[in-house]
This record gives sequence, C-alpha cells and structure tokens, in this order.
Amino acid sequence: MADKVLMKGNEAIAEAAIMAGCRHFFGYPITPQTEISAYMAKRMPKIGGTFLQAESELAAINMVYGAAAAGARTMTSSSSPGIALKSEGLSFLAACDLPSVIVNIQRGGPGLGGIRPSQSDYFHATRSTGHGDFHMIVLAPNTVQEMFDLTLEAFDLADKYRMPAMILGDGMLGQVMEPVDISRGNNIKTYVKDWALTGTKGLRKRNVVNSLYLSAEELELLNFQRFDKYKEVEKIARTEDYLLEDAEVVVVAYGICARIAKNAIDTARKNGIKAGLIRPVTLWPYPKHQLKAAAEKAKAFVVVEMSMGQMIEDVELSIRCSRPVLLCNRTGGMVPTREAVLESIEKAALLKGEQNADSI
Amino acid sequence: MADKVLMKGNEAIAEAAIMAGCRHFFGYPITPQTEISAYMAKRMPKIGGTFLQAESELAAINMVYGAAAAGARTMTSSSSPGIALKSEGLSFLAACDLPSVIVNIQRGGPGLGGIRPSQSDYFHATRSTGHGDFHMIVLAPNTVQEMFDLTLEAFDLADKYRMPAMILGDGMLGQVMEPVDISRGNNIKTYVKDWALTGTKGLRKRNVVNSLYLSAEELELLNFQRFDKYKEVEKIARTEDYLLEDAEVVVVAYGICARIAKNAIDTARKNGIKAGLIRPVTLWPYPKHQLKAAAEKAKAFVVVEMSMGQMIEDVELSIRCSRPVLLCNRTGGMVPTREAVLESIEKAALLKGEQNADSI
Amino acid sequence: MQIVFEKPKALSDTPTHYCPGCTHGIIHRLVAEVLDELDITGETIGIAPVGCAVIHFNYFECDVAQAAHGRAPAVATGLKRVNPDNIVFSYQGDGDLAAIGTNETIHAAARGENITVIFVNNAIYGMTGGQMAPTTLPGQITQTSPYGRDTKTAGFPLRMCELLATLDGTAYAERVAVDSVKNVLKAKKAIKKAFQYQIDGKGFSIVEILSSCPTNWGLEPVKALEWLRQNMIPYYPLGVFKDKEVSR
Amino acid sequence: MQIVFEKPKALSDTPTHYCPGCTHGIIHRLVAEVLDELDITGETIGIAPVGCAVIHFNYFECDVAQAAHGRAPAVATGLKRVNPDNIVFSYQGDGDLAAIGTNETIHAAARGENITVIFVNNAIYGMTGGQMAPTTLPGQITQTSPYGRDTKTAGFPLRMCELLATLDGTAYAERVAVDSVKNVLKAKKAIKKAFQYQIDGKGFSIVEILSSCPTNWGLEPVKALEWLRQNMIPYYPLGVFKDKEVSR
Amino acid sequence: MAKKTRVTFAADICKGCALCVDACPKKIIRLAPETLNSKGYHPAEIIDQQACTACGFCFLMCPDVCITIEKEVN
Amino acid sequence: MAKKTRVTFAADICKGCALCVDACPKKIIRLAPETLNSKGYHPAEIIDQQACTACGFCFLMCPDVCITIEKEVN
Amino acid sequence: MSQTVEIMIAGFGGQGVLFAGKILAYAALMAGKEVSWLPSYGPEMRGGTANISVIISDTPIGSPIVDNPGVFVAMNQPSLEKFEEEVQPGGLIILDSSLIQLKVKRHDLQACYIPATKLAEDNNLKGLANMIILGRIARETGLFDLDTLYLAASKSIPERKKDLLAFNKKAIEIGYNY
Amino acid sequence: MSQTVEIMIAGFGGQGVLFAGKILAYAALMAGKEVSWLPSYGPEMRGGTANISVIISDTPIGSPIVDNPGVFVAMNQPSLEKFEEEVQPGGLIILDSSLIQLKVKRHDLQACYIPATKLAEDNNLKGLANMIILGRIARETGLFDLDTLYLAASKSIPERKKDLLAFNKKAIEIGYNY
Ligand SMILES: Cc1ncc(C[n+]2csc(CCOP(=O)(O)OP(=O)(O)O)c2C)c(N)n1
Ligand SMILES: Cc1ncc(C[n+]2csc(CCOP(=O)(O)OP(=O)(O)O)c2C)c(N)n1
Ligand code: SF4
Ligand code: SF4
Ligand code: SF4
Ligand code: SF4
Ligand code: SF4
Ligand code: SF4
Ligand SMILES: [Mg+2]
Ligand SMILES: [Mg+2]
Repeated sequence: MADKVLMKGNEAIAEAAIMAGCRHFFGYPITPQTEISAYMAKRMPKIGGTFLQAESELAAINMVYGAAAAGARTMTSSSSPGIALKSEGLSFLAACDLPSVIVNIQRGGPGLGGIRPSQSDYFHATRSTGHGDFHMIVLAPNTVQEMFDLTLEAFDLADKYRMPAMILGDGMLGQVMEPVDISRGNNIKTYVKDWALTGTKGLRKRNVVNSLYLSAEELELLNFQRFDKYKEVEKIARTEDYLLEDAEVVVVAYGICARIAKNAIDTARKNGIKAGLIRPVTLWPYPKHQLKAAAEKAKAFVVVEMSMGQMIEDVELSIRCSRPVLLCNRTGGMVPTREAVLESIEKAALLKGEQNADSI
Repeated sequence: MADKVLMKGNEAIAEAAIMAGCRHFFGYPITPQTEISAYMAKRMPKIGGTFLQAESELAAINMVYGAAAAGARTMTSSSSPGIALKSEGLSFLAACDLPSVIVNIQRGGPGLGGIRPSQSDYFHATRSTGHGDFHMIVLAPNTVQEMFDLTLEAFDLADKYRMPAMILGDGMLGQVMEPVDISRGNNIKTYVKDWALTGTKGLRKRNVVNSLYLSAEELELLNFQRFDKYKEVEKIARTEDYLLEDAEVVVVAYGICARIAKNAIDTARKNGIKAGLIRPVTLWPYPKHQLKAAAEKAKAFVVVEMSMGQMIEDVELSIRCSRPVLLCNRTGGMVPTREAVLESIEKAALLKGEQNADSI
Repeated sequence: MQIVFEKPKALSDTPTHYCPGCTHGIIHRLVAEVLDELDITGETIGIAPVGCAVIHFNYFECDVAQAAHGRAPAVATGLKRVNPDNIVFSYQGDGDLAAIGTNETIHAAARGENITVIFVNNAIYGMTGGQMAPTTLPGQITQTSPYGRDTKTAGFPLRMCELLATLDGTAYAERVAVDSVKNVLKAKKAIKKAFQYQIDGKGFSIVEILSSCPTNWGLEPVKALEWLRQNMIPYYPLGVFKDKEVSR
Repeated sequence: MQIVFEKPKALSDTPTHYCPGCTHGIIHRLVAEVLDELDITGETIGIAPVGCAVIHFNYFECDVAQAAHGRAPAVATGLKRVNPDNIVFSYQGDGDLAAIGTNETIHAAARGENITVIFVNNAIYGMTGGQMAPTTLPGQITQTSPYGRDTKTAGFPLRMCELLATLDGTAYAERVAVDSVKNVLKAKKAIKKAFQYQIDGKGFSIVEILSSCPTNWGLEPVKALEWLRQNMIPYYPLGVFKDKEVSR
Repeated sequence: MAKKTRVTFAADICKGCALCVDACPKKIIRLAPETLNSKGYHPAEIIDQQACTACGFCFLMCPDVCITIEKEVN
Repeated sequence: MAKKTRVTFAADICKGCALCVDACPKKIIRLAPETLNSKGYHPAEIIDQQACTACGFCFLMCPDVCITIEKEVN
Repeated sequence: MSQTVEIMIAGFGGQGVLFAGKILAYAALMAGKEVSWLPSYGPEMRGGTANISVIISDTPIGSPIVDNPGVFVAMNQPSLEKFEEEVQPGGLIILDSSLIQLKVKRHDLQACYIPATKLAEDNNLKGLANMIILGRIARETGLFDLDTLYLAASKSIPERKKDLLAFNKKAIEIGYNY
Repeated sequence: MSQTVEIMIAGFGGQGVLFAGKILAYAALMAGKEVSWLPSYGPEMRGGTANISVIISDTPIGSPIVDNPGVFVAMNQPSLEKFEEEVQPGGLIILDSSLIQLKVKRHDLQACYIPATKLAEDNNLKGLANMIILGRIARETGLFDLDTLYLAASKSIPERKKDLLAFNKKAIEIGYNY
C-alpha cells in the first residue's frame, strides 16, 4: 500500500509503457486520452525517448510500423474515430507480424459522436480492426491498476507472439484516478528480434518487412500459419470471476461495466439471487472455454456493455446458444446503472434456463 | 436475351450507378476495381456528371459525404485496404444518415496482401465498418447481372432508409465478363430530400448535417432510434435458395462461392446426397430467419467462404448453434474448388445432425 | 437615433460556447457580416470543422455540414460539385487544416476548387485542451511541448499561405489577424474578397486569420492579443500571398 | 582488361519486374551506386512504396520495409527515430508521394526529418494500369483522364519540389531527369548529395526524378524519353530548389 | 456639440473578456465590478456615454457580439 | 590506336528496350533480330566492338543493368 | 462492517473542485483506504460546470461513478439545483453560501452552509474557497484530521507551486475550524 | 442434355488472348448461350503470362473458373507446361507450333498443332495469331461457324479500330481453314 501512487488511468498506461521499455510513442490528440500524450511529452525527453505528435492518426500508426520494424517497443494511442483511421495501418502491422501496442480509450459513436465513455468499438477491436484476416490481442482493464498491469503485459505479449496488442479502455477508465502499485514495472522481459531492420552491417542477408504477396498460394499459406499461431495465443484467454462458483445468473461484462456489475451482483446476492460475474480480461482471444464451463451450471446470462450489443455475440457463440442471454446495455456515452444491471439479473433469474429459440 | 450486353462486373456496377441517377463519383485507383473509375471517367463528362479522382480514399469518402449531404446520389468504390481507410468516413455517413453507395471489390489481405479475390472483409462490412454502433446495408452479388441489379437496388435502399449501402464483391466478380440485361435501369424511383444542404434560400430554417452530440443522453437516443430503423430494414433480408426444399446438407455461401457451391451441389445430388444452397443476397441485414427455418430440416451446414471463417459466425448465430457447421474456406486470394466443397458436403452428410458441443 | 453597429443577420441569437475573449467570436461576426453584405446567406453552405468551431452550425444562419477532422475541403468539394451555384465555405482551425487535413487542403487548392476557406490559426489545438499545433511557434509551451516546441524533434511550423500560394489552383491567399481594430477591419475586407472570388468563379480562396486562444495560452484575453501581435505576426507575416484568377 | 562499368554491389542479381525500358531500373542502379560509393549499404534501410517499385526489396541489398500506400515518410520517421545512425531512404512514386501521401511528405519535410526521399515522378499511376496522377500534365490522356487532363475539373499538377522548398525543414530539394546520359549523371550527383546530407545530419532531402512509363504512356521506350523531354521537363523545370542546412 | 450616441451591452451574453475595455479609445468602458451575470461574469458597462463617439471600436473587438451602437442622425 | 574494349550483355535479362541502342554514340548496338531470350525479347548485342570507346553511355541508360564494360589498362 | 463514503463536489470550471477532490483522494490513500477519483471531462466543461466524484472505502471499489453521493458539495447554484435530489437520505450537503442564495430544500439530510468564497477573500486567500470547503468536509465527516489533509495537500501541489502550500494549509484550517 | 464447354487460352501478355476470349464470348452470346469470360488480372501479368477462361453453356453458369478446360489453347511454352495436366481427358489442346517446340505429352486427348504466329507473319497479319487460333477453335470444336465469328469480331472491335476488322476476319478464316 505504501508504494501506491494516485494516477489517472491514462497516466498509468503511459507510465507502464515507459517502464516496459517503450521509448517511442507516436500520438495525435483526441479526447478522452490526451493525458497519455501529455505524459509522454513530459517524460520522454528526460529519458532519451521519442515523443512525437504526428500530423494525423494515420501518420502515427505508420510511424509505429516503422519503429516496430526497427525492433523498438513502441506505442500509439487514440480514441474511437482516431482508431478507425488506423484501420489500414493495423492490418499492415498484423500482416507483417510487428509487435506494437495500440491504446483505444473509447468514446461514444458513430461519427464524431461524443466524448463520454463507450465500448462500441468491441467489434472493431475483436473482429475487423482493418481489412483482411487477422487478429490483435485485445486486453480490457477495469481499474487503473489494470491499465498499468495490462499495458506492461501488452508489450510482453506483443513481443512474444510478434503481433499487435491493443488496450481497450474507455473514457471513464482513462479519466478516473486510483492508487496504483507500479513496482511490477521493474521486472521486464526482453526478446531478441533478429528480424528487425537495423542495417545488415554487411554481416547478414537483408531483412525485409513486407505484406505484399502477388502469389495467392503464398499469401494463403502465410495466413494459415498466422492462424496456427493464433491457436497458440488462444491459451492466454483469461477472465476474472466473482462469486461464480454457484452462480445461476452469470453476468458477463468487461471494463468499467464489470465494476458496476459487481455492485449489482452484491445487491442481488443480498436479495437472494445467486448471481456471479465473468469478466473477460482478454477480449481476443475470447475466454470461450471459461464461459462454456460456466454455462453448464448457470441458468441464464446477462451481458452488460456500453454498446448496442457487440460482445453478446461472443457470449452466445461461446456457450453455443445453450442458455438465454439478456442484454443490459447503454450507448452513445451513457453508462449502465447498478439498478439497471440488478433489474436484468432479476429478470434473468426468472428465466427457465432453456434457450428460448426465438430470442434472436 | 437480345438486349444483353457483355460487361465486366466492375463495368456493370458503374453503368448501373449511372442509370440509377448517380452523377457524382469519387474514387481512387486500386486493383481489382479500377475499371469502375475508368468507366466513370469516360461516361461522366458526356452526361454532365462529375468523375473526380480524389487525392486518397479518405478524401473520396468525404467527398461522398459532401455530395450526399447536398442530396445527390453518389458513389465511391475501392478494394480492401482502401475500404479500411474509409472506416472513419463510413461511420460519419451512417451517423448522419446520409444515403450513399460504397463498393468494395475485395482482395486478399491483411496488409497490402494481394490482388486476388477474397471475402475477408465480411466482418468489416457487417460488424464494424468503423467506430461506434451502426450498420450499412450490405449486398452481395454473385453474377455480373447482379452486380448491375444490386447496384440499382443499393441506391434505392440507401435513399429509402437514409443510410449507406455497400456492394460487397470480390476481384473475380469485378473482372469476369458476362451478359447483362440493363433494361431494368430505366425504371428508377426518386426520393424527396428536404434535409439536404442546398441553401436555405431564405425560405426555411437552416439544415444541418452533423454527428456531434456532447450530450450523451441525446446521442444515445439517436442511436436507439437508428437501431429501431434498422429493425425495419431487417425486413429486406433475402436469400436465393437452390434445391433447398429437401436438403439435409445446407451449404451457405455468398458471391462467387455460391456459384462454386452450386456446381458441387449438383455433383453431390448425383452422388445421392441431398444437398442444397442458401445464398444470402443481403449480408446485412443477415437472413437469419431463412437460415433458422432451413435448420429445422437440415442435418448439417457447410459454410463456404474466402476468408478464415467470418460469415460462419452469422450462420451459427442464425441457427442458434443447433446444427453442426463445417467450414470450407480459402484465404489470401485463393478460391475454393468444387471438389473441396463437395468433400465438405460429403463430410457433413455423415454427421449426425446433433450439434457437437465441442466443435468450437 | 439610428443603429450603426449591431449583430449581423447571418448570426443566430444563440450565445457562443467560446471562452471569454476568444477571437473565434470576432471571426464569426466578420463572416456573418460578409454573408449579409453580399446577401448570400440563403445560398451558402458552411462546413464546420473538428475543433472549437465544431458546432458553428448553432451560430451561422446558413446550411451547415459538420465534417470529420481535417476533411472539410473534401466535404466542400462534394457539396460544390453537386450544386456549383451554392457558396461553400469551410471554417477550420490549424490542427484541422494544417495537421490531419493538410492533404485535403492542398489538393482542393491544387484543383482550384471554387470554394472559400476561413483558416483560424491560433497556434494551438484549442478544443482538445492545448496541444501543439503544426503552427505552434518554436519555443512555445503547450501540453505536448511542455518544454517549448523543440524544432529538433518537433520540426518547424507550417506557413500555409506561403505553401498554398505555390499552387496553380489557388486564386487568393491572404493572411490577416484580429488582434486590433485596424486588423479586424482588414480581416473583414479579406474575407469579403475571398467570398467575392468564389462568386466570380475565380478558384480556390483562403484567408488565414491569426487568432487567440486565451484559455490554452494561459493569458488574459487582452494579453493574448498582445502575445499574438508580438510573437505570431513576426513569424506569420500578414499580407496577400496570391491574388490571381486561376486560368484553366 | 579492367571492368569500367558494372552492376553495383548494392543491387541484387534478381532481374527486375519492370516493363522494358522503364526508367525505374536506371534509378535503382543510381541509388545502388551511391550506396556503394558512400559505403553505407550495411547501415541503410530502404522503404518500398505502393507503386511499381513495391517489391524493390528484391533488388536493393539493404534492409527494407514495405510501407502502406503513401505512408513511407511516416514509416521512415519511425525507423529513423529508433536508430538515428541508420541511413533511411524512401523510394516513392508520384501517386504514393503526391496524392495519398502528400500529408506525410509535407510533415516529414516540415519536421526536418533527417531522411532522404527518392521521388520517381512519371506523371502516372504505373502499377494500377495508368490512371491520372497528381503530376499528370494538363491535357495528358490517362485511363482516368481519357479526354486529356482537364484542369477545370481535375485541377493542376503539383510541383512537389517547389512546394517542399517553402518548408523550413527541407534541407535539399532538387529535380532531375533520367532521359539522357547527361541527365542520368546529374541525377546520380543529386542522389549522392541527398544521401550525403543525411549522413551529415542536415535535415530532409528529396530528389525528384522525372521518369518514364512506356507501358502506360503507350510509347516505345525511346519515344517515351523523348516525350518526357519535350513535355515534362518544361512543366517541371530541373534544378535545385532548396540547398540549405536546416538550422534548428 | 457632438452627436448623441448610445452603446448597449447584452449583459447576459457578455463574458467579461475586457477586449472592448481595451479597445475603447475614450476609455469609457469597464467591467461592472459589483454585477455578476448568470454565467458568473462581470459584464461590461459604459461609464460615460457622453464621451462616446460611436466609433464602433468596442463592437469590432467584441467576440460575443453583445454590443449595439446607436447614433443620432444628421 | 584506341584501347581495347569489351561490352557484354546479359542477354537473358535484357528486355530489348533499345535504350542502349539509342544512347550509343557509335551506333554499334542493335537488338538481335533472330534471337529471342527466355522472356521473349530480342536482346541487345554489339555489332562492332572495335568501334566501342567504352564510353559507358549504353550502361548508363540500361534500366536492367545487363551491360558490363571492360577496357584495356595501359 | 466496511465503510464506503461517496463524495461529489460540483461547481464552475475555475473553482478548483477537481483539485479539492484530488487532495481528498490523497488523504484517503495515505490513510490506507481504497479510493477512486472521477472527474467530469471534456470541452463542454469550458465555462460550464465541473464536478468530481470521490469514493473512499475500506474495500475494493466497484463502480467509480457516484450517482447518489453521501456527501455533496455545491460551489455554485446550478450544481445545487442539479444534484440536490440525488443525495442519499441521511447524507450531507455542504454549500458555499456566499455564492448560493438558495437553501437546501430536503429535510432528510444534513445541510451545512459556509461562505467559503467570502471567507477566502476576507483572508487574502482569493481562489482558495475550494480548500476552505475541503477543511469543512474533513470536519463534518470526520474522515480525516488536519495533519492528514496538510500532508495530502503537499503531495498534490506540484513542485513549482510549493510556495503556495502555506496558503492552502491556512485555507483548509479556516474551513476546518469555521 | 445440356452442354457446357470450358475453354482456356493462355500466352504472353501481348498476344491478345483476352481479346480472343472476348470474341468467343460474343459469339456465344449471339448464339443465345450463357457465357462467362474470366481473365487472370493484375500487375504480375506484366511481361508474364496471361490467360483467359471462357465458359459457354446452355444453362446458367456456376463458377466462371476453369480449372480443367475441355479446350485449351497454349500460345507459349510456359503455358503448355503449366496447364497440360489440367486438361480434361478427351479434351482438346491447340498450340501455336511456331512458338512451342514441345509436343503434347498426353494421349488421352486430342492435340492440334497450328503455326499461328508464322501463318500470321506470312500473311502480313502480324499480331493476329490470336485470330488464327480463334478460327481453329471454332473449326475444331464446331462451336461456331465463320459468320458468327465475324459478327462477334465486329462487335468486339472498338469503333476507332474498325478499319482493322478485315484483317481480323482474314486471320480467322486462315485459322478456320488451315
Ligand atoms: C479523427 C480525429 N482526430 C482527433 C480528434 C480530436 N480533436 C478534436 S478538435 C482537435 C484539434 C483542434 O484544433 P484546431 O483545429 O487548431 O482548432 P481550435 O480548437 O484550435 O480552433 C482534435 C485533434 C477528432 N475529433 N477526430
Ligand atoms: C490504400 C491503397 N490505395 C490504393 C492502392 C492501389 N495502388 C497501388 S499502386 C498505386 C499508385 C501507383 O502510382 P505511383 O505512386 O505513381 O507509382 P508508379 O507505379 O507510377 O511507380 C495505387 C493507387 C493501394 N494499394 N492501397
Ligand atoms: S479553447 Fe481557445 S480557441 Fe477554443 S474557445 Fe477557448 S479560447 Fe477559443
Ligand atoms: S507500368 Fe510504367 S512505371 Fe510501372 S514498370 Fe511498367 S513502365 Fe515502369
Ligand atoms: S463606440 Fe467607441 S467610444 Fe463609444 S464606447 Fe465603443 S469604443 Fe468607446
Ligand atoms: S468585448 Fe464583449 S464579451 Fe468582452 S467584455 Fe466587452 S462586451 Fe463583454
Ligand atoms: S560503351 Fe559507348 S561506344 Fe561502347 S557500346 Fe556502349 S555506348 Fe556504344
Ligand atoms: S538498355 Fe539494357 S535492357 Fe534495354 S535493350 Fe539495352 S541491354 Fe537490353
Ligand atoms: Mg487551433
Ligand atoms: Mg507514378
């Protein structure tokens, strides 16, 4: 406790990146994540790192591409519209197997939308961050401590699996200040990157970072191989569970929604409903086995999210549509209340536990 | 038959757009859809229309935004990486309820990928074309005739429902030449657009096209209302069925894959397997009821697609995971062979028809 | 008694959301006065940027399209190509026009797109809370240049008028300021000329207006105008950089 | 007998995929010769664009990153910031650099990013089959300007060297051509100077090279060079547009 | 004798920025020290209407267009 | 007497573009009319080595770097 | 039994409500408690209202959102009007009576009136009404003693403004002892 | 029974295989048949090989892809090497024997050798080897008569090149009657 410092979620991400050895940050301002850039702008010059405010989100993600290709730990950060602009670049990063960390502090959309918290980029993060077949690792913190911890982990996983990793937060997590224990940041793994572009020095064959394959056979093979790797990565899928053991109503929620859900679950328990929580910490890979296991005991599910219903598809697919799933959602920057979650739990408790085949 | 002309798929789209009254096309070259721009460049100056080669895909989609805001029928066209670049713009179009037509002649990805046909932007088109909660209408032609017909329809639907509509094709459909009956293009509906920006002329209050809402309550309300509209749009979901009546193995495929599947189904039938096809013509809204109905009689499903498995999620959700679903897929520009589809059908025919719960 | 100075008709009664002393307000009034004087409000379509002026559609009494960050010139192009008789102007900040939107700006100018751009250069990202802009001066302290803009790492400010003047499609480019009565009057003249050029079909016109951001500069409004005068004007010389009908 | 002219070492043995007579090949050789002469191949990282040169990593014997269309200067920035001792050059076509990538180009120059840009201006989109480029000449027929580029609707060509010369971060900007032996020799000198400037840390350097595209111009290779000489050079004057160490 | 003039401030819209105060050549505008408007600002007010020439400087510098100036005709 | 020279063409790589033919001041290069290389091009060949001054013009204009030039050292 | 206090402070943009909340949060941290600090954010704060939600608890904090504060501080009238109804029954409302003419309408909670802005001006502590309020919060709730607050304040004030610490302390003391 | 013919023509980039396919497609269209014409496409065609798949059928065409042509035309050696094995048993291979020295290895199909390029040069029809081949295809397969091909050719040739029609016809005829 003595070692904890108060930090905003955005600042925790920035500090974690620095402690993880990230010395190259490329950003473009956008609310509600500007603190990340501000933090980097302050610290990087003092530690010999690069803070560069790019001319646009597109430039930023392509600077990340360059820095990652050079073998550096590198990061960019933005919020929903800015992340949409990075779609092509993210596809390139994945296609070239370049480790890199991308932060999306989501806000309400579509369009310019608003600046209040949202989770409506879930599909974008987990399904199609850009064109083509690929995935990023997607981590979903729900406290400032986790903003810190998962950022550390994102750098590690990105290097380990040679792929981009995303921190998927929201405006509220970015803005909230909570105590953080940063001591973990002192224990960092490093990886050899013999594929990096550092100049041949005449000592090796040239390295090439490329995603163009005019032979479809070759491109297909690479895609298949990359998806084989993804099978490996699926092992890191994980959840935090709360009162799940005997839960008949299982709430599934990530990020800030999970914390609201906890409060609601506490109340539900007091009211005699056996409610529990599965909080996916990894959104890709999705912890489908954990959900499946829970479905064996549960009667019904409640999905809480700040979107029109996106993660709910993963829940239904994970449990093979074997239980009714209720959606408790807000959108456009609104945040579900504990009361609304509680109400959904109560409704779910009344369900039979048989999948209502017409519920779609 | 006498009225048919031979056209490339890309040309059919361009000609249909012109016949639909589109006089404002904004593009940026990319293989395999350059014929669309070339066609427009030739024709537009002759009919008083605008062909403008934008400086980038971003500029093009935002020109479409301007032209649509002015009330015109307008279109842009690209292929996978270029479509990814339009993500933010597409979200803006949807957020402002601007009718517009977007063409994606998909190629293999991720990254620069290749130029061979692909369907790996399915998720991008149907799930998260950009940031935030929204949808586009997504139409999937499978012949050159349909490239023509569905483009006409896309303009109509876009105007009718005030939303962007996408033609989701692939490199092969863009390049193939087939006979087309263009007579349908002579019968075009028009819509009154009193919301359009044409100048108040001092006669009305100003019109505003906007997607910024600093009040989350207001933004949420608009999102809810838009999703209410989507419920209406769901009625247009449609399929083309082939030998479905008594099918025990149902193949689900769209675009070019559906045609390959038909060949395979013919062979399967000859070999005594009751196989049939559902070809979704609309990918969003997805024809989930049609699939659900088919699941009642079918023993197993085969999904054929040119991606690592994207539409398969919609199939599973539609049939509520009630039947085994096999994936027959290629990626990176490769196209499934009839033989491979046939093999999958044969494998599916051997399945019990009970959902194998471990198949995920 | 007769009214000699009053709010122009092209400006709505809605009070603006701008900070006290922010000269966005002056520029709004000037544009509205020009719309009144040229009697074109009914034909005009404005483009709102992403920046502090993002909701200018609450103020201008003409049709308005809000555009994605930096894309106003592309949106303007779409609008103008559909209805060439409309008067189309974009109103953009330095982040919007000279950072993320540089490409759209340059190519609209190169095309000689017959539109008018009102470019509000306040050397900072106002709306997002004061980050460095492409036009932030060397040494200027902002949220993302906390030790002052270091040209070694952050490079040099863009002088957009000078840049755009090199393009064949630019008909008119002038830089003005709104730091004083004299300059405000000059600014209005420039704005009027720019719109007139569009009416006359002469090509792309841009007026760059040096403007203040008291909030993010951390200065009282009056001091902010002094700072503008002493620091921005020497770096961004006022004057006409291009004045020549585009010949096709 | 002694060899007096031969393939430079920085060029691989792989035959290029370029069309017969395409001067991309000459430019490749010049760059490779410069790498050899400055003995920097081992420190150099090239950036391949999206354009006909997209797979130049098969030819240059240095490390190479293939970049998304137009983003080469941003990718170069990322690479250079990580390892400032590397020599980083991008090799880009006119579509890549002056259309979709205009923004990245201008801001890399404005930052005075210490990189070298080899800009191959062939007035057309070669790779995609001959569409209009930002540098396509007025009246020039391409796939997307089938009646000749009409400046009324398609606007005016960009002169990138002139544009970039206005920026404080640009140290060196020269336009050359590879239409004749004399000009090829000049081109090489310019390329060498640009790399030398980077080695000396002087700032952003760019060499614009007027190049031919026999295939999409629809001309025999020799005729193509004539066309270049007679049409492009008058529009894009050769010469040095900026030559001044960036002072920070 | 100078013509009669009247300067009116929309006190509710005024943000107390003092640009008019600074601009007035006659130095006859001040921010009302005791008044706070609904937005919490001290609005501008004129302290010597007689001295006003209706030159319009205050109007020209006011970002919130809260000043109206009238002048006696002929 | 002029120094001995040798110009060698990598015929397999040559694309028969004729830029060397055009560049040679001595006009001693041609595209071999009867030969087709594996890519289907008529490769360049020298028809009068004696006349060659090893000036390098052909080399300098060859986009495919298929020319090597040697010269006698004295 | 574990205790959780949910505090909201609301006022105009420039009144320093975020900073006051930050000191509270630091004080809680030093007292070994769990704490969260959640501001309203974004451009619409400009000239408008700002508010800060602070939760202090013995156990890990669920949602950092304070919909129904137990302790509510209003530093301007719009804030009082907006939030009065949301305060928990039995809760506490503290308001700056030099800026707010209204009285608290509800009777199911405790109301505390302190002319913070006037007190600040009278004591040559212009702009430190927020610190005066802070002192009052500590006293009314019994959450922290003066020393903890002083320490928290010194932690919260950036290095280059350390000379202002004394004034802050004085303001806190005035509020505490009012 | 319905009939479906799957044709592939392959050669170098400049040999006009796409155009030959287009005339076939037009001929089929005029004969009231279903038809599809699918080129290989993209930049790698440059200097490389190009091929065209044409399917002609009495019933709607499934996939336009021709993996196993019934009729295969090789206009250069690499194409023969690449595709010979894929031709349907009992099918037909036509090759330009002036450019390809090899013989067809398979014996389960019909092979037809025609020195198209040489015939073209000898008849002052340089560049029209593709039309000669076209005539040969028609004759060997019996798919179309000469008149249909002529008509299809005139439909396929753009207006501004109509003066070349006569040469095309002549080449078709030579191939047909070879
Ligand atoms: C794509 C995207 N990127 C970033 C932002 C965040 N953003 C909002 S306003 C702004 C910059 C505003 O600065 P400027 O254009 O100078 O206008 P000012 O506020 O100074 O008038 C930015 C970066 C956004 N909304 N969208
Ligand atoms: C985002 C994106 N847009 C468009 C393309 C298609 N494309 C490939 S190369 C090219 C232009 C090439 O022209 P240029 O840069 O002039 O190079 P050249 O081929 O003439 O050397 C384009 C538009 C692409 N690959 N990616
Ligand atoms: S932040 Fe700056 S530019 Fe924006 S309204 Fe305030 S003073 Fe004006
Ligand atoms: S298309 Fe043009 S630029 Fe590209 S290789 Fe061929 S000749 Fe060169
Ligand atoms: S009109 Fe002129 S003199 Fe009168 S108050 Fe305004 S600035 Fe002062
Ligand atoms: S300039 Fe306008 S807003 Fe500012 S103090 Fe004067 S009247 Fe008020
Ligand atoms: S070296 Fe000179 S003279 Fe000899 S062949 Fe080449 S160009 Fe001709
Ligand atoms: S220039 Fe080179 S490629 Fe061209 S013909 Fe001569 S040797 Fe061959
Ligand atoms: Mg600004
Ligand atoms: Mg080019």
